[in-house]
Amino acid sequence: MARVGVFIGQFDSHSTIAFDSLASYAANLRAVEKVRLLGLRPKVDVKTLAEEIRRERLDRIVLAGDSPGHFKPAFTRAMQLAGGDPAEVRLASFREHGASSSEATDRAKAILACAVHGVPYPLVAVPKPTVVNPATLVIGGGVAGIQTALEIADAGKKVILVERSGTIGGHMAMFDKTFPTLDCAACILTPKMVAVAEHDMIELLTNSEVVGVTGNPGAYRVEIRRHARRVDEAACVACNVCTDICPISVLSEFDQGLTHRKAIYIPFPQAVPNAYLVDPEACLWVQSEGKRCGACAKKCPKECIDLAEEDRTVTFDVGTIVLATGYDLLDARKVERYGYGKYPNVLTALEFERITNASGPTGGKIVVKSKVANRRLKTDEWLATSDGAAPRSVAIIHCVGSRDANYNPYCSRVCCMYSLKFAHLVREKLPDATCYEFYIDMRAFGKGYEEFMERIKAEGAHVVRGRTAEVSEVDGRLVVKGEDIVQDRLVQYPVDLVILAVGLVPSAGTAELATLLGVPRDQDGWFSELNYNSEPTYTERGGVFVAGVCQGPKDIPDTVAQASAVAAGVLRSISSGRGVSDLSSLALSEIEARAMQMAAGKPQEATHGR
Amino acid sequence: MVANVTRVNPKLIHELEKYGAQDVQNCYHCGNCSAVCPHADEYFVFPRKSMRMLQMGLEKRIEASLEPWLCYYCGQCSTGCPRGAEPGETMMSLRRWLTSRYDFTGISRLFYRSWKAEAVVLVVVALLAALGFLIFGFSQGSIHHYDGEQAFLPSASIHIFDWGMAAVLVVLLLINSIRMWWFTTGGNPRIRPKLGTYLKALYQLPLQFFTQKEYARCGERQPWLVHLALMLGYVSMLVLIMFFLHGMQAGPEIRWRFHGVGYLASAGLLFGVLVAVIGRIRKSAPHVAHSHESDWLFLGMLLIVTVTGIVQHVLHRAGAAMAANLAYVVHLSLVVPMLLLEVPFGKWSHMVYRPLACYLAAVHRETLARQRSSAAQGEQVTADRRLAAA
Amino acid sequence: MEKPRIGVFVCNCGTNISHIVDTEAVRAHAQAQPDVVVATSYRYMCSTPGQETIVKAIQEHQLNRVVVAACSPRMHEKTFRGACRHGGINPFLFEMANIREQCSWVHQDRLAATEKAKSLTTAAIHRVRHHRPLNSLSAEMCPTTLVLGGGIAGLTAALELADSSNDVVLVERTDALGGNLARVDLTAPHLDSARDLLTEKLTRIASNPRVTVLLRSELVALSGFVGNFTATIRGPGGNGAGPERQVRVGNVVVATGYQEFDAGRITHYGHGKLPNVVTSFEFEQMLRAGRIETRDGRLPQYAAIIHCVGSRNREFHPYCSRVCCMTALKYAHELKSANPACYVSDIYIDMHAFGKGCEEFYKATSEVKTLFLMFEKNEHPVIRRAGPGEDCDMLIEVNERLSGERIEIPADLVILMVGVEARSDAAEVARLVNISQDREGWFMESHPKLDPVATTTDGIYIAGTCAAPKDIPDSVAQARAAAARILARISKGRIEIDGVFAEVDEDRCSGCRICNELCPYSAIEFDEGKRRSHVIPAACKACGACVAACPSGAITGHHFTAEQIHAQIDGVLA
Amino acid sequence: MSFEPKIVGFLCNWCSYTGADLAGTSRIQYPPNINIIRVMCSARVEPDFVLRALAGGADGVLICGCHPGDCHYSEGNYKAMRRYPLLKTLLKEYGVDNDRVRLEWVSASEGQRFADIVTDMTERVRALGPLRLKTDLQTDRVER
Repeated sequence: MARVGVFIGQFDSHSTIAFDSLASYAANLRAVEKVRLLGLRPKVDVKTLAEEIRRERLDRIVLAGDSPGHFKPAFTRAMQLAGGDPAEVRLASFREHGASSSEATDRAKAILACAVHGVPYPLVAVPKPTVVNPATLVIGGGVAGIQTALEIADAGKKVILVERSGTIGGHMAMFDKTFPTLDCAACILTPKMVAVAEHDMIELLTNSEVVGVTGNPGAYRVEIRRHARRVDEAACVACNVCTDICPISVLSEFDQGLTHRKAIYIPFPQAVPNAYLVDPEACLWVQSEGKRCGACAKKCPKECIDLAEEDRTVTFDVGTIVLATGYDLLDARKVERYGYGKYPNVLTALEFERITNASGPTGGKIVVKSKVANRRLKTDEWLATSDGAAPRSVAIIHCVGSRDANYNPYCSRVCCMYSLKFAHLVREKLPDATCYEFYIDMRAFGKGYEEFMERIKAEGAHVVRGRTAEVSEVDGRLVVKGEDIVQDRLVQYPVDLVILAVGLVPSAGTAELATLLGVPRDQDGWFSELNYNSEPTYTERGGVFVAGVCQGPKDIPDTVAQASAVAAGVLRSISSGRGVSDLSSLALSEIEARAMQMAAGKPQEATHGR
Repeated sequence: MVANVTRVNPKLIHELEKYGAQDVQNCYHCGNCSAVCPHADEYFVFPRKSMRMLQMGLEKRIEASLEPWLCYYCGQCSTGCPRGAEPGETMMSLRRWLTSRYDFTGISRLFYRSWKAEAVVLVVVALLAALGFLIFGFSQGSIHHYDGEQAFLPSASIHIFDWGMAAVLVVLLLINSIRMWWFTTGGNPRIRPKLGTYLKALYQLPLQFFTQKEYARCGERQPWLVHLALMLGYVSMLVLIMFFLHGMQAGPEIRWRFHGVGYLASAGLLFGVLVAVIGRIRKSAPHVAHSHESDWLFLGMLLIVTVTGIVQHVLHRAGAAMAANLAYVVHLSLVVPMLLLEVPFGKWSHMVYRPLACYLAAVHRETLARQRSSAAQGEQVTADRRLAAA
Repeated sequence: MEKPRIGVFVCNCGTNISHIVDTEAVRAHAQAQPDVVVATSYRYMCSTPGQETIVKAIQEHQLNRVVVAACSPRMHEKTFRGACRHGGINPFLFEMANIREQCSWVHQDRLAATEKAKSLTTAAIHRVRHHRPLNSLSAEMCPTTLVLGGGIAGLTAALELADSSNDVVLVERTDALGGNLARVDLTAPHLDSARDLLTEKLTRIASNPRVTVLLRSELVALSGFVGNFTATIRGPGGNGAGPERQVRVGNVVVATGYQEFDAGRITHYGHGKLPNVVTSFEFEQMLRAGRIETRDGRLPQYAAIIHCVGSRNREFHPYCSRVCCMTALKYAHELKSANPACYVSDIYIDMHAFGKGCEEFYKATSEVKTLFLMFEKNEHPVIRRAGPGEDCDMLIEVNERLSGERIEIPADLVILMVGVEARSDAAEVARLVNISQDREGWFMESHPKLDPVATTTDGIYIAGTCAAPKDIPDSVAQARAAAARILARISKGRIEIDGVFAEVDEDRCSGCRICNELCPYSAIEFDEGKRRSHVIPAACKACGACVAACPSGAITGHHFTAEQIHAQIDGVLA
Repeated sequence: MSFEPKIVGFLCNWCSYTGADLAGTSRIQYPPNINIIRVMCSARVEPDFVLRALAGGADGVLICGCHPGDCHYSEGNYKAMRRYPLLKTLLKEYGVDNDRVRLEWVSASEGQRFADIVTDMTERVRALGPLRLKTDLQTDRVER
């Protein structure tokens, strides 16, 4: 039997793992000759360590910790110096396998035991198969949810697709073009949306939210609150009569508040389902409890408006749940220095998407906002109108709230490319306009992205390597200020329009959903995948998958690939029932026993994984 | 043009850690700090560039730079830094490092790298000074007399001692200042100022010294006022002691002509020191959030010196001659190491380097403007010639 | 034949078409054409109400032909064929006029664009008169999948399929599974064990009776069509002439991976000449052996990592290799871990730390005082031996962008982050399975956004780095996505074959066999008895090469008949 | 009014038609004189199509396929390439100028190239003036 030395080190200073109790656990494992706690970010002296290995005649080292790989090279080196086999330095990474806090001590022990026996943990820790209800719940109707739903439904399995807003399509439906091919987002998305609406195996619930989840992996019961649409989805022919007559205008969410919609409205012309809905917050009838207005219901030629409709709760039994809840933009007001909310012509990326979108409020004309008096509210509003003035110069600011210790430490992954796309659109639609692009690192990593960047530069956008420090207003014009690092000088450019490439944050409600489902989230709030490398679509909770941006920022191709990958997992668990139990359902003793058997070379019954 | 190749020195950043630059490696060069800095202009783009020089270990470049002295640590750069790289603190550390570079004796380097060494030297010098003053006092006067012929430490003698010490300090500072000039300007191949430029900008020296006007350009006025109070208090006290010591030490009655100014100066000093100490304890603003050991030593010394000075003065007025004498000895034995060590080697040297840097910066600006315009003209001429040739 | 009753539907596409093309004039023009019963225009023909308009018109006017003048048929032909089916007519009795991509978006003269749109619509009307109803056929779907390549993508795809109880044939060219991942010690950004990851997959592959692993084997031929491919696989044997076996498979996952850029091509990096200049994979080998040292066994005091070797460069590859930045940061960490006294310089262009946890990893690498130095794209650092008086072996000279200085970086060990490139045999694989490559040699997906795993050839899927550089999680996701697509198809048991294929009129066929040789898919068989050729519909891809070449005019290319194209020509010129 | 030539384009579905679509999605402008007919492969273009177009009033014909080696059907474009010189010889007999019929390779990513080719061809054919094919060809067409 191998003589094993266990070394336990800590990488993350905030880690709450109970290292001491793990050390005493390790000491009691068979074959373990030596256990040493290294402490936080240890600086290992290789020679001393080699001496220790030789002295203790260790022929396997298990390096355990939250992220023990960070210390591994020193141990490999020491093993080599001591004359041992460098390949016998094994890692027991608690973080990798989901034991990230003191509550997961049993999991950490299991990980440690597997490493001591020299067997990969995921090979051992496979929950027992269960019977899986073939119906699947997909939460979120953006491109990720749509793709997953279609893939599963195309295989002939039932899908319930729940979307919070009045239409599916998500953020992608708001975009004008998509990088780097510049094909129009709607052109490639709308056929899929239509396919969802028409699919026999998909039950589409818009204007709905998941409010309760009970049951176990493979047999969940979900409660869904169907917010009253107040319009019969099936009967409505989107004739527009109700909207024409509705007296109430409010700012349109779909158009990012750049224009108005009515209290009874359709988010956008290609919305799916193609039916109107009532905004109860704005509707006079609803607000006055039926005392006022009600004109739409009276005028509707199909008589399909029921303003008194109430929310309902429906229940479904499903086997698996797919989280595809996407993202929100970080509230740009928080990044005070850029004056969003203070200067009307400082826009978020989504606002610009709507302005430049042919089906947006300006018909695709790039304009600065105009001040419009709202007679009802007796205030002035800044709206984008097609008769607005064209900007003479535009600044695009990357990394707004991203890669920043004061906001989001992470990179939002998509902003560089969409910012380049914006520069292209500005230069194309306004050839005389100057366009400045402020960036830190240009992350053009995908297929065809680098080439796209070169093209945009050649088109004449001024690319400034440096972050904009602030946006101010001087004599009625916006001024952006920054350091042009490559040119080695401070720059101040007067511009008419500033576009903020605002970073992505988990969509509102992510935390609640995580609690409801028992799915852990990472320090940035995104849903945690089961394993960074090998299980990017599974979660800690059996039968719950993640697709798209809700797991972490990603662009459309990566989202679609991941969404399809989720479908594979769902289909496989339906057909085999494997891997849908909770990982935590496995007892430590069970894992220990299996690991020992495997180490002894005894064949296992199936080694199906998740 | 063939650019000079400079070798990077990855060791310098480790060295600077001892001077307080703990976070500079985090900088990923977004340029935010330079753009928010109220002092950065078209000729001096910092702190980002200075941080870069430090990361790369371009010692000569840093030695030749005035930028650290143009920073007054308002802390806007650090507040907005996305990576927690603490540009303000880095500039502060660079000032410490530069101080040690200007100092030809190496003492400054020793002190900044080891606060223990500094403390030991401070204590030793203080003890020696105390011993000297006591021996001197007992040898020629009486501990029971503060004033008059039998005075323990007669002001005339102390005055001579003061001047002697002043001479030493002036010599040290002068040498260091000349070194500073040489590093940044005289020996800097990138800058070739004309004599006229030097003369024209000369007014900057007294202006900056007495008003600390550059500091006022930092967004908030409070730190500048505190700093000014401290500085003016200190300078007033220096003037009083150097030129009017007999008036200051006369007594026990209060002579408002001298003491009035002295009280104001003491109040300024005390106010400045207390605000600084409380700020550093509370870490209430970016510029006081990080304290190098030398900062505590410096403030501690200043506080004790101020307090003992006040105590000595009060005891003297109260007629407690012996107590006043003892307080005076304590006071002097602290003043000596403070002046001897802090003025040429420590933070007080800023008193000289700052105005000098402002002056040299003015010289640089004018010279750079001249050099740039002639370079531009040169390019124009070459371009014209090329055109003509074509 | 019944008299054509044609409905024409003109789309405004919001304003995409109508801002240049007077869609009302086009509609009126169409209305005036013979056989046109109804002509309407609408904002978005592709939207649900738009499609309903078509369905209703078919029913109300008893239409038997439909023309939609809208975007490219590549975009919405399928959508509108669906609408026709809903309306109750054969989906092939439909034609599309492309008045957006090939008209309103490329012209600015309103009058001329409108005239052109009229012509295109007229041509479609002319053509659609000659359309015939076509019906799709169905064929068996073989549940076995062929996976080419035993790297992480191939392994993942194979396991995903096999775990759902489907047979998989996994073909690997080398003598071991694992691919490039097997050469890696730890993975970025969390420094997890690549070995454990691989061991897990390999154990599961080995214990799964559904997976047949063929090592030292390669695909030499693939015939047939989706659901019914026959793959010829050559096994190990002397001089590449091993025994061949044939396997029936329904689908193919191509996961052939990448090869590393040859660092020797950049001469001023001195790889192969300077002993302590190593590539990333060579360094990985050093890490695995626990020997991070110079060739002569010293610990390096200065280490330097150079990014983008062969990537993002106009001389070599214009694209970003996507994985090297994070790997470089990993190396910086590992160098510091093995020897904290080592000074590490990281020489990069842009730091691509975009993945989950990657920016944080970048910061953590900064915190251990890695010196990051930025150089200009298309410039190269130059490595030379240091003089005898220096405390280092080599000096790297580069124009540093963040300082504007020309600098020298001391180095005892230089790691070149070699980029990834399409394998030299990618063209051969592409030819065998009949898929396309892009300019850089990567396999092309059928749609980069909405279908990143399928190819233009039905039944052939791509996964992992053979499609473009990507990291492990992205490769795994893509491999699973390919598996999902296949699982969905297998689960149905049979496949539908489009009605568009060629057909030989045996009465006119002279048996000359010209077409037999011409067909790239071997879809034309010759009946020796009858001395006539005939087409296998499921294998036919409808290219029409045989149709054009047949000297007796005996072959009809359904949906692209001479009659239909003639009518279309006459239509555009009318 | 100045002469506006009529050009008929036969574009293969996989590369050139997609390339022409890309010119559209990229909003690259070119003259409206071309009308595009989609074929699955350039190999599908029978000489008869070209003759019919010219006889029917077209002043030029453009055939576009995938670049050699890129054919979706492996080597359809080579077949087109081989057929093209024969067609040219025939057209010469009819007195059709060389510039009026062109075979070009346009890939799916070459929107700009497609636009350039159309622009160039339109200019050249405009310079050549209207094409009037002999009446015997007309009769020939009617007979078929």
